[in-house]
Amino acid sequence: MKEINDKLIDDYTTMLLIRCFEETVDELFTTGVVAGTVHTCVGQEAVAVGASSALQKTDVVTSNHRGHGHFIAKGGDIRRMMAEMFGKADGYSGGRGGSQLMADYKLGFMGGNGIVGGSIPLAAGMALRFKQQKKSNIAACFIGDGSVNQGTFHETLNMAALWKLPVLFLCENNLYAMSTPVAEGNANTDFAVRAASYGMPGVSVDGNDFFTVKETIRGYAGLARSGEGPAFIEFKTYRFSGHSRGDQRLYRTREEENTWKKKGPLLRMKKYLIQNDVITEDDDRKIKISVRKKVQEAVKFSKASPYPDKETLLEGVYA
Amino acid sequence: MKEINDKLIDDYTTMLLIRCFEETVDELFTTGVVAGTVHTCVGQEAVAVGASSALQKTDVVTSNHRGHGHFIAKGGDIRRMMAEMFGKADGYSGGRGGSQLMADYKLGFMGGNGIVGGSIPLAAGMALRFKQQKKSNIAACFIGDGSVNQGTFHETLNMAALWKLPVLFLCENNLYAMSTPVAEGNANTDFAVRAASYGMPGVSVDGNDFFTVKETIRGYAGLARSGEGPAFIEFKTYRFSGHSRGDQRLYRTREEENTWKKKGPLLRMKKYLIQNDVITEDDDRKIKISVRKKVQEAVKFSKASPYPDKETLLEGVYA
Amino acid sequence: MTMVSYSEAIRQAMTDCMKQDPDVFLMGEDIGVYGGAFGVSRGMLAQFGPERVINTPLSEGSFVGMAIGAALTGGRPIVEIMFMDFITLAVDQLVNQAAKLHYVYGKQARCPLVIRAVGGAGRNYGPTHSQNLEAWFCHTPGLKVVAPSSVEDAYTMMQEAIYDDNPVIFLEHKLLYPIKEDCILKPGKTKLAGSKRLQKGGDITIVSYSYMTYEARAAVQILQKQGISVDLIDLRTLHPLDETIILESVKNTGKVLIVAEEPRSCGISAEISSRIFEQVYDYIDAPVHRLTLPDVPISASPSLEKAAMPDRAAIVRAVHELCSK
Amino acid sequence: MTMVSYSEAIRQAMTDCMKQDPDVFLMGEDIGVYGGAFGVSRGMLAQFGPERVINTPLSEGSFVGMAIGAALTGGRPIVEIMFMDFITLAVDQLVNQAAKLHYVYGKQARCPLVIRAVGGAGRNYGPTHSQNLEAWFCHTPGLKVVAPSSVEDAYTMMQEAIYDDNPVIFLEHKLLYPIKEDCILKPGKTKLAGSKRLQKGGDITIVSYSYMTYEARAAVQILQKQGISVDLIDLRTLHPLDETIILESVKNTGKVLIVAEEPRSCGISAEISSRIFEQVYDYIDAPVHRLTLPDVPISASPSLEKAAMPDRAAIVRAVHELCSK
Ligand SMILES: Cc1ncc(C[n+]2csc(CCOP(=O)(O)OP(=O)(O)O)c2C)c(N)n1
Ligand SMILES: Cc1ncc(C[n+]2csc(CCOP(=O)(O)OP(=O)(O)O)c2C)c(N)n1
Ligand SMILES: [Mg+2]
Ligand SMILES: [Mg+2]
Repeated sequence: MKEINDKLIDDYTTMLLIRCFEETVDELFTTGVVAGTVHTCVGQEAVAVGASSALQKTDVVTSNHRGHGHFIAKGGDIRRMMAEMFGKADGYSGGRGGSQLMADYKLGFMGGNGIVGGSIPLAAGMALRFKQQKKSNIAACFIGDGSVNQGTFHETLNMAALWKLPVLFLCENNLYAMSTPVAEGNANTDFAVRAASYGMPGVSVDGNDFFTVKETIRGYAGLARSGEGPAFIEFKTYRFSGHSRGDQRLYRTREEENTWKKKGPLLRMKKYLIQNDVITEDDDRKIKISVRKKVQEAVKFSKASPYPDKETLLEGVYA
Repeated sequence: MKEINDKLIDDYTTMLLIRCFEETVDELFTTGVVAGTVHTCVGQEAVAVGASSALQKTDVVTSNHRGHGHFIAKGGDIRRMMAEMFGKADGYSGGRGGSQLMADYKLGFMGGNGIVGGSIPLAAGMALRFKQQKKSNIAACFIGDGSVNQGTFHETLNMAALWKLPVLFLCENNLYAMSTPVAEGNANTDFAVRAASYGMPGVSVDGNDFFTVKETIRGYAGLARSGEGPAFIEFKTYRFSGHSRGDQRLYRTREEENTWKKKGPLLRMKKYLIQNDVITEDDDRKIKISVRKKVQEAVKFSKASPYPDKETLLEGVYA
Repeated sequence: MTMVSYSEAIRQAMTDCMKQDPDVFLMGEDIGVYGGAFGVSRGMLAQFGPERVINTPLSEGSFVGMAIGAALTGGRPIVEIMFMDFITLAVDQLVNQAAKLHYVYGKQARCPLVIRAVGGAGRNYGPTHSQNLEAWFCHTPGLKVVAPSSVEDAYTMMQEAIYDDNPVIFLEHKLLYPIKEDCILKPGKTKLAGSKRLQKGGDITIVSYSYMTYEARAAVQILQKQGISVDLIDLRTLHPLDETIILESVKNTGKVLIVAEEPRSCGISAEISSRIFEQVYDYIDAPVHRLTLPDVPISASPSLEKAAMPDRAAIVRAVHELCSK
Repeated sequence: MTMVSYSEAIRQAMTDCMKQDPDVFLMGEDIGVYGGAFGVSRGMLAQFGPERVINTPLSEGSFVGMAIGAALTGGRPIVEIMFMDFITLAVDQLVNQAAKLHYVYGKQARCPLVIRAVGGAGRNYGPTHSQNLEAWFCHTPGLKVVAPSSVEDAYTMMQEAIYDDNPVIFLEHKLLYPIKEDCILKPGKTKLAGSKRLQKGGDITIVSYSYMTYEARAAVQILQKQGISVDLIDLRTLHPLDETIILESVKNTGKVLIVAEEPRSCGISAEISSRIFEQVYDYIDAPVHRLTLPDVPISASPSLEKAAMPDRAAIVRAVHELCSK
């Protein structure tokens, strides 16, 4: 029991860490402390953490442009992540990749991606490799609702199903691809049906409920691990923030946002934990403070880190 | 009645013309009279002619690498087609395109294509234009079973359905993509299911029966014409020849080929016409002779035609 | 006269053409309510409606292909590629369809298509949101590639591109969007013209395009004060390339600096250099100098991005070096 | 010694590596029972089974991407692109993923991938089955591009490409496949080397690659009989390009002919010409001459295809012209 509760608190803490990290990042970009652009995942924390909680350490994860949450959930060091936002030498990519292009191969976080749909075949290729090596690891591929319209989605899902690859396609449907509502980009908005057309299981679940996310993934991960092949899981969720820096959110109403905020994953998780006596309000406050401190430290670390030396510009183009 | 019968004889004649054209082309390439490579559609004539018979003159057709039948059915001049095989100046493309890249824009035959899946968005774009102009024409897009695995298939079908474009995707499933059996390339070989995933009607029919082809297309063409949007139709058929020149057909058995030859579209059409007293055996012989003569004339014409002048090499890169 | 920005000029050109010609329409991701990632088509959905301002799903390969299909049947689509980096997904349709169909179908097909590709670094967007890939399309017979560097050209050349009967890659640079000029924009159907001399000078020729021309203009001012007189040529049409004016200039100055924001190897700068080498070799006083991006991905970090990008200071330095030879 | 063909040499290299290293595997369309459109992998399915000779659906964009994913996790995939013309569909994965990931992920990622791209005209396959598109990839930092011109090199360089830790575009030419040489193929892990002097000579330098080197070798024989001695350099590694040996040669001969089967503008020939211009300008006696395809799609017709392609006769003519300057 204690173990289970500790794990729950851990996961809740990670969700809070993601939230705090993202809100801080948002502010840093909005106020111009950091240049460039960024996509934050505020509101979608249950998917990232539910997934990491369901998966094993040796499984690999690929991500997209909105990947900070996936990375933190996989164990990413937020100091090096934050430093990467700042374009600093201590960043995960030494300032080369920026917000969208960070990875930690040792952790099995195989990287964010700047190309929508770009990581889909990559994840399947990793799964192919696991299969060739007869390993029981799986690959988890985070994608957004917009990416299901890329050719790679179609091509890869077919091959993944055909060859029964151990890969899960985890689709965060936050109702919009940038400014485009799902119904404006898809003739059929029931994505799970697409999976069927490739002969793989497809299911759609509440992505704001940590437990639903975790249990659903755990189930399909087990199947994939034991050679039953891939699955497609849609998580209904919502991003609270704009698409990226500078988005005025003209394509949706404030009312809609508020409705979703009330259904937010953190509120729900907290409610559960308190109702089930896993934590108290005071614990919650303490966790939030500790999380904030960590993020502030990461900012401090990043500010102190130097910019990458111009002399290194040409280093690392080739292995 | 006479009119209906005449039309049937016309269509049967066109099927025979395609058969004879293709067999002749095959021989010319195999014996080295003509260089390069070619894809013939022997065995698939019912789809091409059934479609043209169901569509209207002002509808447009896009084709693929195996497109001679589609072109002839749309009214293509076999002399200029044959001359194009020979790479001659009188060919449809003046020798520039070759077997895969011929078009006759006046006839609404918008061209063959060397890229599998390449014509799918083109056809939808033509349909988009019809829709913008509020015309009642439709676009028919001939594709093979192999092309359904291209990203363009997925992307375009979604957009076509989303915008209710007047386009029909006519998929000739001849069981193989080059050497790859359908089940080796597709996790789910029931292609019509894919259409459903885009929210468009999908159906699978016998592609060797002229009447089935024609009636099915006529139905969906009517819907598309009246604003009901696109449809996907799969025609089960078989190519009697190899994929292209030099194919030894190691991937399938002679028995399988023979079974399909017995179910061939010409035999079936002929049987129907004779049983229903539309033609006699003697008529059939006569038609075949006349068709052969036409093709021989086309060969003669092509042999006499000069090669394109080298001085014209740079002409026509830009409009 | 009014102050107009580069992005407004493009919007104005598209708007003017759309008002005049029902065949012209827009396609692209988030070009509707959002007005495009850089706001270039802002307001156009309200003005022209969803049949002519077509907000597409994330399907670059196919919506470019659909635009080609529409163009082949008489439409004049303008497609926005949000970041030029994503044009990678549409290369097949552009190279194997749009570029070739006129030639390979024996001149029957016409493909009047404009691809608005948003290129360029300088805004810390990182390796996959900062590239200039225009050289690929200059290496593709049948495509035209143009790149306006001024507000006025942005307007005029967009009109010209729309009315050209060929597929045109229209390169826009992020850093040019906010730049304003005092100018009057006049609708009219002129033809895509070639390179243009922006400033006459006798000491050295500078050839550049897009945002690099903007930097070059600034460098020319600095150099002028230092007593160096530059013949500045803005390429504008990158392909097919008419080198006449460049060769003339080089004959006169004997020295050339080519400035191009693109990976160095096999780029536009190499093509220009080679043509000079081949044709006016005898007039050259010093080897042609190319100022380009190094062969390296563009970093998100400001320090590395800046280190990679040529700018006015680098241009001034290069000119000094060349002139001391 | 035995007579081995170019395609057999490639098959042998792949087979030898696959026997030795379980990480090496093949992917591609119809590479199984059919053995690939040109029979290069014939028999390999039977030898290695479907787990290592993976016959793919028609999904170039994604099976290349999957190969990249497998490479990032330690595999060494060799992917056949049946005709290089279809690589257009995989450009995004090659350029935005494979080429960049090592650099942008701060050197954590390795992508040991070989893309076997079948290029070249000469067999009347028409505009979309005859292209050479390698210059695009030379314009892409992070990719390597190699092109063997001989049977021995085909074998050695394929091995080197397989064991290189970077994505390598391995250009094969249709017309080279049947060519046989008397040679012994020895397995071994050498590193991808740069250009190679095939013949020493003093009158003129010829630089070429792939099938054009084959033509150049024939031309050199003809020229030799006419008393013209050629320094013939086979590029082999097109990118990253090490021009050292070319520059040395040019310093000695003062004259250069570059022969490349690729559209002229912004190609490899332009890059080489520019580098010569920049670095050994003082040693040059006559402008560099580029013999390339014109900027035009390749026709199916034998007459037009032949008119477009450089060949030994054109090389001889060009050399005569240069030597008379
Ligand atoms: C190929 C490609 N096209 C366009 C973009 C620009 N872009 C980045 S994210 C995005 C929307 C993606 O939507 P979705 O997949 O739903 O993810 P979300 O942003 O909602 O998390 C767009 C259009 C891109 N990065 N890559
Ligand atoms: C993008 C692309 N990949 C591969 C090829 C080579 N190729 C030409 S036809 C073909 C098989 C196509 O199969 P299918 O669509 O079933 O048509 P079929 O040949 O059976 O009529 C292949 C692999 C091509 N032309 N284009
Ligand atoms: Mg979304
Ligand atoms: Mg087929």
